[in-house]
Amino acid sequence: MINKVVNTVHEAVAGIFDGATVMISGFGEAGSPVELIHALIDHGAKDLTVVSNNAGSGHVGLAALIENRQVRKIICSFPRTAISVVFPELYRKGEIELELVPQGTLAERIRAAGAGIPAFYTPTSVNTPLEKGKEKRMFNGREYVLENAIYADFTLVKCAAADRYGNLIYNKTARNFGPVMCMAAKNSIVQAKKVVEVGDIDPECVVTPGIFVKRVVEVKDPADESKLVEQERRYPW
Amino acid sequence: MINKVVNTVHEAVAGIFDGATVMISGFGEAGSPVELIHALIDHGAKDLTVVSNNAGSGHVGLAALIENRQVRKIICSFPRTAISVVFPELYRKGEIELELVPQGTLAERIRAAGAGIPAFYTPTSVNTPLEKGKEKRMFNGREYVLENAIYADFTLVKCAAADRYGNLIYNKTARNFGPVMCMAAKNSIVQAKKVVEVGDIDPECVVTPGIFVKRVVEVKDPADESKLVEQERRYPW
Amino acid sequence: MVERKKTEGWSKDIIARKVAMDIFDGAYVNLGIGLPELVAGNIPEGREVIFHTENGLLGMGKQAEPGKEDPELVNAGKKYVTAIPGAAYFHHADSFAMIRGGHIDICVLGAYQISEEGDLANWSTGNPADIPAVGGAMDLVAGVDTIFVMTKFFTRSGEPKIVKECTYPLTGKQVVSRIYSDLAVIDVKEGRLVVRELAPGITFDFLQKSTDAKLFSGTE
Amino acid sequence: MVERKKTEGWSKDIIARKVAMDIFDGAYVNLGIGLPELVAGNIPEGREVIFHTENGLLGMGKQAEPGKEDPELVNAGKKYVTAIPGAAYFHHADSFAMIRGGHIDICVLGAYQISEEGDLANWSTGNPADIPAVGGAMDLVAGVDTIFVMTKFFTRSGEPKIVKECTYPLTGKQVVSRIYSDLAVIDVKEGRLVVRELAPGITFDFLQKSTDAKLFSGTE
Repeated sequence: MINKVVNTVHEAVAGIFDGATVMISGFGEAGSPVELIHALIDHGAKDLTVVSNNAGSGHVGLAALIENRQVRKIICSFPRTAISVVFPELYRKGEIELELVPQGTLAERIRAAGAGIPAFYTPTSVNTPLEKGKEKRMFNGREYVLENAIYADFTLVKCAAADRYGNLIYNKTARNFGPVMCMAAKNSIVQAKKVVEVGDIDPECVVTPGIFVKRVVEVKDPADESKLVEQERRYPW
Repeated sequence: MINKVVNTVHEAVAGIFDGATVMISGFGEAGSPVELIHALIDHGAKDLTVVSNNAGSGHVGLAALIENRQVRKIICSFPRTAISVVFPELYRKGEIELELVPQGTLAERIRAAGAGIPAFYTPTSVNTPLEKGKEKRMFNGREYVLENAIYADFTLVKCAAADRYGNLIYNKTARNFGPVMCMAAKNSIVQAKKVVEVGDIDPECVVTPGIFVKRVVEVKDPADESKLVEQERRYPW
Repeated sequence: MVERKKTEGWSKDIIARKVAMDIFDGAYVNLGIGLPELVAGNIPEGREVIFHTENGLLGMGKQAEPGKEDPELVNAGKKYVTAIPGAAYFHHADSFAMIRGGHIDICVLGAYQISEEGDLANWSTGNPADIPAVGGAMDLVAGVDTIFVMTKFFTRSGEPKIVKECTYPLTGKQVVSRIYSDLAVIDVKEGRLVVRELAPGITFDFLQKSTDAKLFSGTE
Repeated sequence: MVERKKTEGWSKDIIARKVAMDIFDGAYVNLGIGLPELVAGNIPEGREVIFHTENGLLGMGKQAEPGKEDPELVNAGKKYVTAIPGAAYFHHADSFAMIRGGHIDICVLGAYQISEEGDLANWSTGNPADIPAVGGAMDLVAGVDTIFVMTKFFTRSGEPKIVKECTYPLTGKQVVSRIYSDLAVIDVKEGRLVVRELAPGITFDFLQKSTDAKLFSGTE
């Protein structure tokens, strides 16, 4: 029988190894799998390359993972936020590596990995400093740069509901990078607000089909990252 | 006010010009917009390049469009079916051009056009006769071919329900090429079994957001292509 | 640098209204973070405009009312928003397919600098001490045909934002269609800056003296 | 060509059962058109296998009962099927992302020819009079790690399908993992054909004499 549901966030993140590439869903706090990230902090894997749109806020979630010195490099589009303190500090000290990628290119490179496309051409970043080092090429009279797929060993994702097959639905704009990150990683690990019976999710409305998911754990009342930041919480607490 | 709904299939296909590239959704009869195709036959635009997975059955729908000599070239993955008679005949006489594309490459080339990706690399067709004329390149020790996006002037699509914004949902495996074809065409023309009120489609379950759709027409009782073929119907009737 | 009178020029709301007036009925529009967000509230009655936010929503509505914020319903600026009836949610790759694929009609962005030829710099000051962050800006200028810039004419320190050549790192080359500032509305037409409208009390000469970029009068 | 006894060899259902026995619990499996379709009905009890059909369905169920056919619910062979609880529908680009991206565990295909090195030809006879049609076959062999072939050992005209070099146009090079035929189950291991199991009454010598491909015995 297929049952991807595990009982604890710690079981869910088991096996994440030192040096792994880990994708983390979320656009700011929306869709950020805070409980899975905290489990990864407890787990302790280090030297990670993290792929995520942002670089975390305050001292919880992704910011805490960085603060705990588990992240060697981050690939993201927007590491700067008003309440981002951990990443800027380490970055200025040269203690964390940054690969800055335009947001749409980031999403497409992740999708490409999941779709078996090793590389594609895009107009984004042409004639800007971010085209540096990229191969350029004309198609139909316009210039494009070549971008490579970003593959991952693990993905940590937050969603609204999941079944034991790993079929997922999301909530509003918390969907963001979740679906493509699940595609791109060998092992997608999902925290769901609700685990439902097989058949409860309308087959027409499944956003991430189970084939892209390895493990599911129910986290009924996930923390609001912004509230934790407001309360100046720090993980580990 | 945004209202993409028109009253007749003939209004829907108005403006399709001679020489246009027209994508037609469907996998066999599932999702094939028979009424829109028949309207295009009445309309009469010729010299068309048609992009569709198959090449039609019997003497209705896409087969009838071909039989009516409106199609100069077809880009598809599987033109051969048990009940396909029109295309084979014209093809053997050299009166219609065929570009044969592996099914997944076809889908991805169509999506690429819609996503602003002019070209991408894929492993499909490497070391086969279909790699002929394509640029090859190694990534991570494996060989890939370069494939270009397929753009279209028009797309004819069948769906289950649409609202006046052009948001679409589909029915089961009739979804197939519809969503990517709507993305790839400048003008996507949709026949919906039902036109519903704005707000009736759950925003979490919209498959084709209205931004990809130009015109919608309600066709309440679309024909089953297979029944028409069984009955040996011919269009125009 | 000529001295400028602080009281002159249009208010933010007037600029927003001018931008909004140029957005056609039925347009799909993406609004950048900051000033451009004001455009949404200024669409003329009778026009229906669909707002896209690149984090996965078509049909963005008003900002959420206090107490009704949903941390999972935000815009690109991470502000709590709402969705209109007829909205659609989608993932990031689909969202940027809309942008890169040319499906968005108009994008309104802020700017650090705009050059004579319509080059835009709005993502990095080039200061090595600043954390570089690009977000979706480069995708938007590469993918959307009509790029409106909405900005103050001068920076806080009094430098003009319209310049002969951008000194800040570019977001895109020759991408801006029109600049809506507090002092003037300026078109970028065939690589020339054409002043379309001046705010009350602002003269063409004043504007020209404020920037090293060559300006043309719209009535010339 | 040696003469073969028509009565020898496994039935289609026995072959299907052998394939099914090699599909692990929890596998995602794509079945080609024709013989491979029989595999679905032969999955051993207690195993849960999810069938993918490339026209946009994960969780394909049994064929539709007569009278309950839905023309909008078909498999890749355009046969009327059903969907299991927990199924998901998606569009063609997403469906082939599953295939090309390496997410399908096992694909069972038919064959015209299989070479010594595991090359597969199953889409074109190369006859100019035939209408060429490729469908999803090339995507499947390029994207799925484990390709099982399920086929009769001989063609109707008595030619062996296992050959030294394919004379038909290739679907993919070095892609086949294992061949399930009516006469034998043969592994493709490091570019060699290793006979794993022989049908009752079939000898290794008979098999070797039937093909110009070099065969190895699994017990050698």
